[in-house]
Amino acid sequence: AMQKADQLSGASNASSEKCPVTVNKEAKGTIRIAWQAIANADLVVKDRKLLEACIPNATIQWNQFNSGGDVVQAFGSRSVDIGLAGSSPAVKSVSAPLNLKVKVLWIHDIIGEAESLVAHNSSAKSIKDLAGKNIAVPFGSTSHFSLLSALSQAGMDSSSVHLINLDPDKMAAAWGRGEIDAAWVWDPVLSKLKADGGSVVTSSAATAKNGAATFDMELVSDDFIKANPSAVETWTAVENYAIGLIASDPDNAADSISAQLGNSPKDVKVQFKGYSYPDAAEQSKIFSDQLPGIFKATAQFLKGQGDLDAVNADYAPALYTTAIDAVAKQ
Amino acid sequence: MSEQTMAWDELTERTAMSKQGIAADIRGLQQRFTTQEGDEVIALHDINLQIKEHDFICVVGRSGCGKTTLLNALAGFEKPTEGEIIFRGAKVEGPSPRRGVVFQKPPLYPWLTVRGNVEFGMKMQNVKQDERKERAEQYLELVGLKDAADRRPYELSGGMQQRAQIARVLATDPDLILMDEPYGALDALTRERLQNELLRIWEDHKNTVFFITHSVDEAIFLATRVIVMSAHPGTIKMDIPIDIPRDTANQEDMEKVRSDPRFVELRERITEAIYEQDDQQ
Amino acid sequence: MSEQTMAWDELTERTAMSKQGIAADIRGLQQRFTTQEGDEVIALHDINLQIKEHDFICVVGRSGCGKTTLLNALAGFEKPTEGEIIFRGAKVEGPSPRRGVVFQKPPLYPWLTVRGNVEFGMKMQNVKQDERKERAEQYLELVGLKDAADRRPYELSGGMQQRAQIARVLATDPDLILMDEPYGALDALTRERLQNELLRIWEDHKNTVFFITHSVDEAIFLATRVIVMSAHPGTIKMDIPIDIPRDTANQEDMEKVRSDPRFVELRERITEAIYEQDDQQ
Amino acid sequence: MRKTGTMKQRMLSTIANGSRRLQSIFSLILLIVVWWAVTAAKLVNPLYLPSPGSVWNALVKANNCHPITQGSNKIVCGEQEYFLWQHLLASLQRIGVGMGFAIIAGVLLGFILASVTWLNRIIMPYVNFIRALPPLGYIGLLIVWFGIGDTSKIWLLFLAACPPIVLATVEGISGVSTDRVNSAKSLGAGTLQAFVHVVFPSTLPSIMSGIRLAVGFTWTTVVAAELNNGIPGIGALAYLSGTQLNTPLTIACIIVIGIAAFALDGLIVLLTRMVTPWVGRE
Amino acid sequence: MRKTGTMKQRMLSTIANGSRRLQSIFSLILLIVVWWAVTAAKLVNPLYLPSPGSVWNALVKANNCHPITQGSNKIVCGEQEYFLWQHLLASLQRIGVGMGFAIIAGVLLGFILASVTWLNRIIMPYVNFIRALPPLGYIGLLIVWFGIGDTSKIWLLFLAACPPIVLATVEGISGVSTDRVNSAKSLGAGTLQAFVHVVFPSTLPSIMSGIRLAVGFTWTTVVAAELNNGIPGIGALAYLSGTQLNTPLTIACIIVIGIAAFALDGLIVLLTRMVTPWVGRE
Ligand SMILES: Nc1ncnc2c1ncn2[C@@H]1O[C@H](COP(=O)(O)OP(=O)(O)OP(=O)(O)O)[C@@H](O)[C@H]1O
Ligand SMILES: Nc1ncnc2c1ncn2[C@@H]1O[C@H](COP(=O)(O)OP(=O)(O)OP(=O)(O)O)[C@@H](O)[C@H]1O
Ligand SMILES: [Mg+2]
Ligand SMILES: [Mg+2]
Repeated sequence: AMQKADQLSGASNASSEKCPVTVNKEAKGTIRIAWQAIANADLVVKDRKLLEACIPNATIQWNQFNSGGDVVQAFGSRSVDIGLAGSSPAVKSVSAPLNLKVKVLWIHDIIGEAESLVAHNSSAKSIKDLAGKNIAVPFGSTSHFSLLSALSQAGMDSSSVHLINLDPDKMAAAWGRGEIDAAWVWDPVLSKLKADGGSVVTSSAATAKNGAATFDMELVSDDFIKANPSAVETWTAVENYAIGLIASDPDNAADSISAQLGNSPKDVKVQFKGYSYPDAAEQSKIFSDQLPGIFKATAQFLKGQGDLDAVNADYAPALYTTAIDAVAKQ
Repeated sequence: MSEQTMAWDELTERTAMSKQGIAADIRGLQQRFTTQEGDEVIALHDINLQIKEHDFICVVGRSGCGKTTLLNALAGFEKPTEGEIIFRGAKVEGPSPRRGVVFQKPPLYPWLTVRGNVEFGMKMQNVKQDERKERAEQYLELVGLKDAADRRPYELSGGMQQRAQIARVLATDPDLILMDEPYGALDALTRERLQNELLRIWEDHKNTVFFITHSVDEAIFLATRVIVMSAHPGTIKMDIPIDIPRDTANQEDMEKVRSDPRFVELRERITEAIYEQDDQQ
Repeated sequence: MSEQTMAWDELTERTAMSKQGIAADIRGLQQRFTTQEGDEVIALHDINLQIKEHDFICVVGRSGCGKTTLLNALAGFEKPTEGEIIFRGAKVEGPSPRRGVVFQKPPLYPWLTVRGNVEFGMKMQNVKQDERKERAEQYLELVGLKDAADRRPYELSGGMQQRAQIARVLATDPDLILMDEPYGALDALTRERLQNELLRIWEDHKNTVFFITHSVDEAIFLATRVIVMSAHPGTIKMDIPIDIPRDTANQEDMEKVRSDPRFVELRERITEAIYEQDDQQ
Repeated sequence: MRKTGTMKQRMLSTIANGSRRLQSIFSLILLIVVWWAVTAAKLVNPLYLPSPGSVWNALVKANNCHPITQGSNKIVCGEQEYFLWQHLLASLQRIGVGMGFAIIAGVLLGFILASVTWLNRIIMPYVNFIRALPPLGYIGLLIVWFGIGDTSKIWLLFLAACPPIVLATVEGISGVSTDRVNSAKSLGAGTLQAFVHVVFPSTLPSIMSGIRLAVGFTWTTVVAAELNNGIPGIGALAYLSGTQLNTPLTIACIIVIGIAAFALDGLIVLLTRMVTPWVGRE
Repeated sequence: MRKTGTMKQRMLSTIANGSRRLQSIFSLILLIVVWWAVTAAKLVNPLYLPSPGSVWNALVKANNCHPITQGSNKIVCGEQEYFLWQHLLASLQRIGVGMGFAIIAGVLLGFILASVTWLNRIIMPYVNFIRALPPLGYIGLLIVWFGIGDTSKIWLLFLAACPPIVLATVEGISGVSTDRVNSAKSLGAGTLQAFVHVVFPSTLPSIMSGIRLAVGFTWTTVVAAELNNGIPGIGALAYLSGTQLNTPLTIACIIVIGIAAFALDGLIVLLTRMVTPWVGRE
């Protein structure tokens, strides 16, 4: 493998980080992690090489992915052990027809204002005002799910607006040319559109309130849980520590995340506001009280879209709570 | 210098040349090639030759002595390394329809039929369709390809391809006809017939002919002037006028000419000139 | 049928043939082509010919009468439409190194030098490097290409390419040498030299030669047997043994032979046979 | 004797033709059997390689109307609001337009670059540059300039198809025998006439093979072109169904793309043989 | 007289060479000036077309270590943890391996398909099929079969590069003059020898042009190949920076890809001229 740039140039400054939780000397072998470029604590862990410090006898392999769909596919090909995916791909992966042997391990963030619907015309006060208009959204994303949910909550139908499948980075151009009237999207494009005369109509926070919450979550394969239960727990502890950092030391956390994303720490701090980052104690409650229901609702919604074959009777078995509960107690 | 940009003295020179009836003037021509190995081959060295209007020049010489190279220079296919060629008062700078060329290897166009190939030159020169058809028919008959007129070139034998090429060039009636071993791949009778036709055309149309051949007999039969070239480097070794009277219409006359003592003498002199260098190779 | 799968009666036939010293037996050969226009051309019709060991056959005939087609069939390049050819007791089914071919258009390999081309056949036949080098040198000298040995084929004149091809084929010493107008593009002296060399090789190595030419004189000089072909469709019109004694070493003897009454008579008969069809074309 | 010979030949050629067709069909059947066996033996997770049956079902479903889920009275037609054949047609149109412009521009540019040396030196580097650019890398710029409508998609397909045609044309021209051109000029052809009547037909085989490659190229680019706002479009459908992990539909799309491309290619080969019958016979 | 002639020629050719180089440089400068003028006049939003200056800065930044913000003591090196040249190197390695296999397999397969007619009829349809498949459509399948490591990426590049080489080889072989082959066989070459010594060199120009096209093709495929887990890799960097709206870096990546591809292409052209010096001279 290629030497990283900081090692090459001798500027390496992260390897000195000490493990903030109990060091796990037991876990060995290779841990293959799928990550995505989203502003949350996972990037702090990656940037500060916390896992490398806390599980010193294992090789940590960070694999970057572009969408939850790709991550789910990687799980299927047994190419990764732990990976980040949005809530809708997560639900899909544990429902028919896929029925993957994975469990939901962790919530990285609850999507709030971070994913919002912005419209060109400031007179659009609710999604109803956008009837018949062009709305851009990346198909298959959590934003897509939120948009469809918002439409149905407003008593509309996907055919009452004109949905356009667009990658976020293409939206700014289409926006500038007046080809789209609105877009449901996240940062950095969301800020660009807002700065470019867009006004927020609604957001994932609002749809969540009405029962269609979206998350970024971590999936873990059953095989890995069976083989390395201690590593799973250490992973959870490390993520919990990092989530704590976002609250306690946002400047440093933002530095780490921006180093990974390649943007500025200032932008990252803006993005923090759009998400909520529950810690292990909070998650322990969410997992047991809310998630099974949210998953079922999500699954029912997806089935109505023709994206799923069947809704599971109960989604609790798809959740792995052992690690969260253990960390929450510490 | 092209015909458009002629200076005054060149114009006078041109008038002088046409007064003397000079069709082409080769001046200090040298042609060099660099081989892939990096060696330099001097294919032609210091060639000076004046071709008069209505000359019938036959060029003979050992294989590889530079005949084709000289013809290419006259045709305007290859820029001389040194020296120049003046044709009808203007420097030769490229091919021209006034100088028709029969190539050593016939470059027929496979996307046209034999008839299409023969008509090609006339079409390029905007000959009316009726006339074109008629003349094509006439020349196809002349070279004995009437039956094969609708075939493609790659469906012809080697000799038939050569004849098709000859018909294509003659049909455009060029002022200067340059021919590179045109009759080498033909049987004696076809050859004789085409020789006679060429002479007839030459007499009727008053063209000038530059004809490369390996047959000294053919050269003496046809030419008003025979040029003998020698190799290493290619130079003109002998330039000899031919003044044997002949009657092309009469076949038997040919045989008589053969035994004419002047013919025999010419033949001997030319052959000797060609092969003087023999020990060298 | 290949040599491996011979039935008993064929084997006996083969023995019988070699006893009679028959090298190649052409039986009821017909060759048809369909042109692009859809016409059918019968290039050869019902050819029957027995070539004896150590024959030197010269084939003459009008351009387009099917000489090359017959040679291609003998070489094994083209499957007969009908009939078959037996060479040394086995049916001809494809090319073989025992039948060397000099093509009408020299297919030299541009990625090899002239020397490389001459060595090519020997290399294919696993001749040792030393011997290969020596023989290549010898044949290059023979055809007068020693100076041009390190050039590429496309740096040669037309005649030089033809000579390179001849050297390449002769250097492999094939049993049957098939030559398609090999000397057509050569000057008289080179031609004479190569004719003599060919005769010398033929006498020394006892090869069989099948030689297409347009020169009746050349045919009579070289051949032990002259075949005259006629066209539409291509058939054998005349098959005439040549029994004029000749001494190839002696140049002047050639001239004497020319005036031999037997030579003159043969020449007349063959020429007449070739051109009987003339009015048709 | 001759007649029986011809009859025998005709029979033989019929048999040969038949056996040729049989071979192709056999190879196809073999593939499907292997595919079926692999899936039936559950060697691969159906998420990644669904059975031929489910791909067939996806294909049928994508060309028909059906209730969105069993028993539901909400009827959807095709996939993403269009039938599969409509998706295919939309992509074919884009490819057709892009190729059309690419052929015209590519051949013209090729001729110009082959004849004007200094222009060649200036423009050829850019052609080679464009030839290597990943569509995913510059589709964004095209969208900025031409919007998210069909224009940017056609531009992308055009830019993918043009360079191979330019290259093939230039290469073809550089391979034209000088004797041929010289001969035409000596016969009275001007530069333009020599181009039209000699250089062009001599270059035609090369141009046709360039076009053939370019068409294949546009097919591979069609997904990238239709990634954004590409519905209807078979490339967009293939990608979207992939992101939705609807593998049977993805594979059905890929097969449809493959078959359409294969048919188009056959057409081009046929056309090539018709317009350049002399190739391989000289 | 001859000496001065040579000197004059040498001088002329030096001038001509110089002016040739000047033309290329001039064309490059012209492009940059136009680009600069367009951005300086603010005709285009810098989000879509950044100025040459900012692209240059992105290029420099991507090859150096720098504090994450001015004054911060957190140092980041390169982009996505690797210098730009490392990204380029990683992609070059993948392309190199993929092309290497593609050349070997493509030429071999081409030779086999050209000589075994029935195999041709069975396999050629699949080659044409693969030739048209969009990488984005089947990269998922490759990941399933070969994992997310380099193997699936190299497979994708291989599958993109192989078909043009196969086609070029088959086409080249069908264009070999039968006289050449017949002549070799009459000189004693067996089928294999005729292949090695005559058919292969005759086909070489065609194979080389196939390789040239294939390399260009792999460059266009590199982003698709590196879309997932492609870091380090210049294609992945180009895509990632695009999703982060870091347009200067995207354009820097594209330019680097273009230049690398251009240089590689020049190398192949040079090599072609070296191994087939006879082309265009016969
Ligand atoms: N591929 C082909 N398609 C159609 N006709 C052909 C083909 N090849 C040869 N022929 C025809 O077959 C006849 C015999 O051709 P062949 O080349 O054998 O003549 P040849 O005696 O060698 O003539 P030459 O002395 O001119 O070389 C000619 O009429 C020719 O047009
Ligand atoms: N492109 C080239 N590169 C190097 N040498 C060349 C090239 N073209 C011709 N020559 C050389 O120039 C000399 C003259 O060639 P040319 O073709 O003029 O001979 P020729 O008299 O026509 O011979 P032939 O009667 O055999 O056709 C030859 O020695 C040949 O090898
Ligand atoms: Mg010559
Ligand atoms: Mg012949």
